[in-house]
Amino acid sequence: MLMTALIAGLVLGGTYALVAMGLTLQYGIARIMNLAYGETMITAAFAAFILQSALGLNPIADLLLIVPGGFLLSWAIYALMMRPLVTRSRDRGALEIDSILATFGLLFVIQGVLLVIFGANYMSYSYLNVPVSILGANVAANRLLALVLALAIGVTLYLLMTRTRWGTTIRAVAVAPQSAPLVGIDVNRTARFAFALGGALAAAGGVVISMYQTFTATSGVVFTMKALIVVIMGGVGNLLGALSAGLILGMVETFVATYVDPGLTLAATYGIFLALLLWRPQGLFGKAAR
Amino acid sequence: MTMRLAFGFSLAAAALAALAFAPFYVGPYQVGLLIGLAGYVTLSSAWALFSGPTRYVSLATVAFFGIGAYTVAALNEILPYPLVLLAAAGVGLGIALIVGLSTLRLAGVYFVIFTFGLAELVRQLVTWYEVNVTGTLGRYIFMSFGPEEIYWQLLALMAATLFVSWCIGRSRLGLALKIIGDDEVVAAHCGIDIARTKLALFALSAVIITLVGAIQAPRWTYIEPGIVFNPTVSFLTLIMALLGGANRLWGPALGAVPLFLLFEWLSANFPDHYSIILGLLFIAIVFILPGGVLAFVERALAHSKRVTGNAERVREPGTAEARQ
Amino acid sequence: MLEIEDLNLHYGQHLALDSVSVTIAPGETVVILGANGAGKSSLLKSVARLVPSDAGSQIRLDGRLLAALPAHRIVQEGIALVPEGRGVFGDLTVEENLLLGANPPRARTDEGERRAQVYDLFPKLKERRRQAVNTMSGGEQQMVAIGRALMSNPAYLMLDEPSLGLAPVMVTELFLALDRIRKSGVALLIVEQNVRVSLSIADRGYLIEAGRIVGADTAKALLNDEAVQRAFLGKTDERG
Amino acid sequence: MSALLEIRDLTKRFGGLTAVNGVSFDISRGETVGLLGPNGSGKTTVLNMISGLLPASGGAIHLNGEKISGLAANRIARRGVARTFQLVRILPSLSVEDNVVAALAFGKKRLWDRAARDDALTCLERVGLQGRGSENAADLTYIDQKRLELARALAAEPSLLLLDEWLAGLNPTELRIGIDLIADLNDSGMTVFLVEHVMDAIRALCGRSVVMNAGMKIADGPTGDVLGDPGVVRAYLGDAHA
Amino acid sequence: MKSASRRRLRDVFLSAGAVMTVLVGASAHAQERETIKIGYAVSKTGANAGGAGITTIPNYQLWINDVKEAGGLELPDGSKLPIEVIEYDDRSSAEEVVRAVERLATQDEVDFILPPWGTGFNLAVAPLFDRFGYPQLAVSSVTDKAPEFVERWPRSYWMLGGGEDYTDALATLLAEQRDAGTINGKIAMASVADGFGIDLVTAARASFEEAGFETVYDKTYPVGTSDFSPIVNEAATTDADTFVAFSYPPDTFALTQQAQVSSYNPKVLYLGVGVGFPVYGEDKPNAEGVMSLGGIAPDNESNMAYRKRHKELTGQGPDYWGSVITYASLQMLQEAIKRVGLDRDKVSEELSNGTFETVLGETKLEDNQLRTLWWTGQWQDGVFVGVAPQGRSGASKVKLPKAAWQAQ
Repeated sequence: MLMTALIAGLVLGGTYALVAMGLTLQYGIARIMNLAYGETMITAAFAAFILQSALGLNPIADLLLIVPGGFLLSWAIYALMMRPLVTRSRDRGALEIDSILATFGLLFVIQGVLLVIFGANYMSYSYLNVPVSILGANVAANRLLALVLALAIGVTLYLLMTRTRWGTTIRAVAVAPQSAPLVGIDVNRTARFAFALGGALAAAGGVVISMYQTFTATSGVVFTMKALIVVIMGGVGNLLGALSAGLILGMVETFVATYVDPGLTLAATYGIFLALLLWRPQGLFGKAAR
Repeated sequence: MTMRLAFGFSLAAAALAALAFAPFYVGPYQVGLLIGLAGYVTLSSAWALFSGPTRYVSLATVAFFGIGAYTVAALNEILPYPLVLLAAAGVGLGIALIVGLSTLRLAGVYFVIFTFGLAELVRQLVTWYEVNVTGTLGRYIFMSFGPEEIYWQLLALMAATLFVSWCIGRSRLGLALKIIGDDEVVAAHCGIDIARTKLALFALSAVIITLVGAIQAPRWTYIEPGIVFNPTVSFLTLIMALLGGANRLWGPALGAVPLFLLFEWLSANFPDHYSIILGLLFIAIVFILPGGVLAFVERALAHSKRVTGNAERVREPGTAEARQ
Repeated sequence: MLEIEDLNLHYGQHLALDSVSVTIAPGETVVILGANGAGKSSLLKSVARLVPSDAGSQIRLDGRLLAALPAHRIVQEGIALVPEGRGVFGDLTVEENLLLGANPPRARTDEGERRAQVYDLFPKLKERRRQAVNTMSGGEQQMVAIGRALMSNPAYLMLDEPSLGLAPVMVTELFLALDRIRKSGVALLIVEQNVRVSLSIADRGYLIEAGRIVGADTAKALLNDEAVQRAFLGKTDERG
Repeated sequence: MSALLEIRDLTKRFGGLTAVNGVSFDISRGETVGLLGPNGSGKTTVLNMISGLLPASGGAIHLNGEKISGLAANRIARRGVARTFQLVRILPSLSVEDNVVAALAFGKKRLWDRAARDDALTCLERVGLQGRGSENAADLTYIDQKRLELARALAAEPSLLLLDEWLAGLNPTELRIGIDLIADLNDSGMTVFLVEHVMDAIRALCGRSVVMNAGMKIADGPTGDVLGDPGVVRAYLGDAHA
Repeated sequence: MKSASRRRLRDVFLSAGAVMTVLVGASAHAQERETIKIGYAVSKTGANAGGAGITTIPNYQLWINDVKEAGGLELPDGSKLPIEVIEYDDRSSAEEVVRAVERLATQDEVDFILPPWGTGFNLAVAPLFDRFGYPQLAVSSVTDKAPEFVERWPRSYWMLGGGEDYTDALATLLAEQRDAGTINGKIAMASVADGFGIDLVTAARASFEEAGFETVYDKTYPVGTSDFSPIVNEAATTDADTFVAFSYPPDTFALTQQAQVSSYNPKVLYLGVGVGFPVYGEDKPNAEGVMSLGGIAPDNESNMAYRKRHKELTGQGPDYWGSVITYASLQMLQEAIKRVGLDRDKVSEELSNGTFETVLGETKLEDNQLRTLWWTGQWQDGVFVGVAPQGRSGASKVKLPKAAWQAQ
């Protein structure tokens, strides 16, 4: 039972981590608090659903189409909507408020478009819903895929961020954007790239989640909030932090559900999150330095 | 100055009286509109009471709103109505003090997310309690009074909130809040007890919000966590206050009234494209009116006055330097 | 040759720089002297394109117009700025700050060599190369900032109040290092309050007052100029 | 008469790093004392502990014989300690006058309304900001912001004034005005404790100086003697000033 | 200071002016009767949009379309009046739905108001329907208190039964299977912590106990739970042959998938809302044998024709529980208007007492409640058929134990 709970928790945490990593890039590096993040995911989920049901494409293959799509869409959103706000904001606080308000609007727009196209129905298809046995515990292959993807993306990006000049420039923008031009970094381009990369990760998360979770045009907010919690827990802009915080949350939920009461899983999530915030306001792993 | 003050007050009193008599002249739907308006003006003004000067953006509005509603649902058959309201205010106050004490260390986005998490936590705990202890989830509120009475109560609360807000703005407490909003370190070194000041305002704001929830609850007959802990309430409140300008007495009201009417108009005329239009409007507002409606109005006024004001402005620094 | 001609800069209504013209020849060291708020920092920031100058202002490097370039392109042209407050990447290590310094393409060749030069100039940085910069003292951070600027292989190095907030022993060390940099052939444009020390390593100096250049001369002449002495080298010791 | 400020074995640790290590010294009423030392030697940390911005990890601070270490900053302020900050901290969204009223309304005087405004004007006049009360504090020039910060500190009528590099960044003319201002304050009976790198100012103002290096006190005595101390020269001043 | 107080003054005028404009601009005006106005407020956005989008909105659209195609609503004199539809989005907010209904009643002065989606929202607007004299054909609300509500609001009609009805039927059905030796006497149970889940699980505890079942696992999970592996794994370790979950659609889908992954195949698998969605079971072999609330009689031709039309018009099939009842309730309204005209009191009376021919077959309310419902259904060969009450005509025979999961 313990092993089953442990593995189930890790697998669930993989989903949370996958969802949160894009947001941590967008908020930590591009400094956009993107409330429409979940809507990006849901859009990707719908795209996967359409490609799967209309064209019969395999959702894994969908990733190859949808992830670049998420990148381009987010790239355009940053260039058109966020850039003017970044330019005009005097300080981080002003940008935070502006980006909250603007992406709140964007959330409604995307949601509205999805509602018009798809209606308010529950969408569900299942893919790779086959058991895989790990150390005696059966987990769904699609959820395992989320965990593997989260680990792969998390570790790869972490290595790129810390071991390459390219990654170091991105971190430089995260920690001191005003100084970045002094070493020839185009802050706008870097931030736009980070935002777009975050969008690509959101799209990847959306596709994977659509394989096993029922979704509607309006369910994006749930993902945004979960992702926000993981991001703050892990430390803003910190990829490994998001990965660890996601896994921890998954374990907490599973253990509470198994050993305490499934009715308290979400209460436990928020309780732990709030306690952690009070104990370490900067998050488990501090700020954006890695 | 005092003349103007007296004039301002009598004008406000007249407006209040007109609003109080409105239900006799308009239909039930308009009363419903007025309830919504009074509710959101109060919510956003109460929100701005704390969050405006301190710049602590709170998303816990619905936590207190819901607590108010739930208290009424739980007690309406046990206690007389005024006591029910009093109990709601007490519960709100207690929770606000606990939360306030524990969140004083947090700032910026951490406070934002904390308060959001708090609202969800309260919702989960209420749900869990109802499911496991009382064994029911929905509760019924059958009250003997109608929407007019709800409206009058809200209107009175709204007037009280604005009056309190006006008083605080002119008081030492108001200045303390502005200083805290600018720089907490300086505030402490000026001798301000930051913790107590923030706590007092947070509690006051929370109690008002709790009362809004308590007063509005009988309108829905049936209460369940999904209905009263709807996070939209927190977001709307925040956006109305920010839109109007959270640092000014009438700012939140000026954000709440047009936005509320806009929502109403949009949902009536474009039910299918409501979200899209609303979203686009939002984005447009952020781009066209940075700093809120009131700031925009003020800037427009300042612009038209510039011609006369200029002469004065130029002289001031000159005299200062001459004396140096 | 870095030529600044007719540079105007407005902050809103306020005119911060008024037809400022300054030139620096390759390898030269020039000091800008002036009171707080006279526009010294604004001048450096305009050259670095961190603030947009008014239309019509001319900033040319070897005949190329810089005004059309965005801020991040300036360092590639060979002009590096050490801003007031240092502007280092505090959460990153010394090594990473230097790595970022060599980010512009012009700095990529000989990167290793230049790193060795920087470590030679500031041996303390080598000892602490894996330390996060914000855990270091102000003087050491200033070294990181200068080292980072040097990593970009600049022809012109601009420094904004490099001695601000440093202990006297650090100031001495700092100007010794700047003197070595000067001698290696990098042109220096320094804005300083510490007039005596800065003029001691400079070739020429400009006086700026309320956004206007009000005087220019060789460093030696300025050190002996009575008006300069009165305004900047005031003998405050009298009281003590 | 006992000392105004007594500092005993004051220690501050940040994680593994000991920023201030067992520092003790006294300041008598009416003195102007300089606190010198290389960057990172712990000077500002000492100031921060006196004003209550940072809690001490060990040791004690007494003001007028009463223990103030462990108290919150606002309580220490009300007992008559005022300060300025290394990086000037004005209240940008308030008017110049309200910046000063801030200190009057909540300090030990607790003035409000007319009385506070009158007092504020006096303080502004004292630092040369007369007639500027209605301007936005954020619009002031750097030097005027420094003045305003000082006016705010003065408004509290502190028995102990802490200045953290208040003279840094001033040009010689401004420096002279600044030094005169501090000297006047001292003449009027205020005790001043200042962290400063401007040697001319230290020499001009401070009868006594305390020097720190690497978190420890390395010298304490008449300024002239202290500046000639070989240890101080080596750690702080460098050979040029010897 | 002067300008500041003038500014304040101006603000007061501005806000007061804004209110007055709306109040005046919104005042109603009468008009000649050329149409019949039908209004409704329903959750097109927000948390309830998913449920409303399945059960309520498509059926309103279908019915409106049908009426328009028929040339309007027929009146007792045989004449037909076209309908004019006013719809609002309540944005899943109780305050909005209340105000929208007030608006429909007093502002738009519609002739009839169709109810919103959801138990809570139907209760929120019930006092208004009653106050303004509109009949309320509350479909998407499951409540045991229906008899009380009918007393309180005589024009309210409760069409989907109460929790006890469903759980009693289930308990009876399970008891028969137990007595026949198909299953053992133990039940594992989970429920969503929301009005629906709690109402049903509370009723189920009583029903199961009365029927002599032992509940070996009984847990409640919060709305929004996405991972059901702990619940399914725990239930799998019990020796219960029956797994019952009073779940919402996302949970229902997730529970099904998790059961497959965990190779948990209880002899009886009974899940909540969502099993009756076409997407759950049509062309999905793995749905075979799964049970839930609702169902249809496969031999009811008018019902099957309705399903076909629904799919053609809205692009999606109706669910097997509330949809058909929603449509039937509209047919009842239509028929009542045809019989007695637009007088709302008379229509209400007719709804209470009349017998109607609908897609459900012959339909008659008892004490303002629809009692001829399929309490339990089961997927059999790609159709979700009603299996309880057994005695009702068109009932299918329940097939237990449930088939094994098939590899996908």
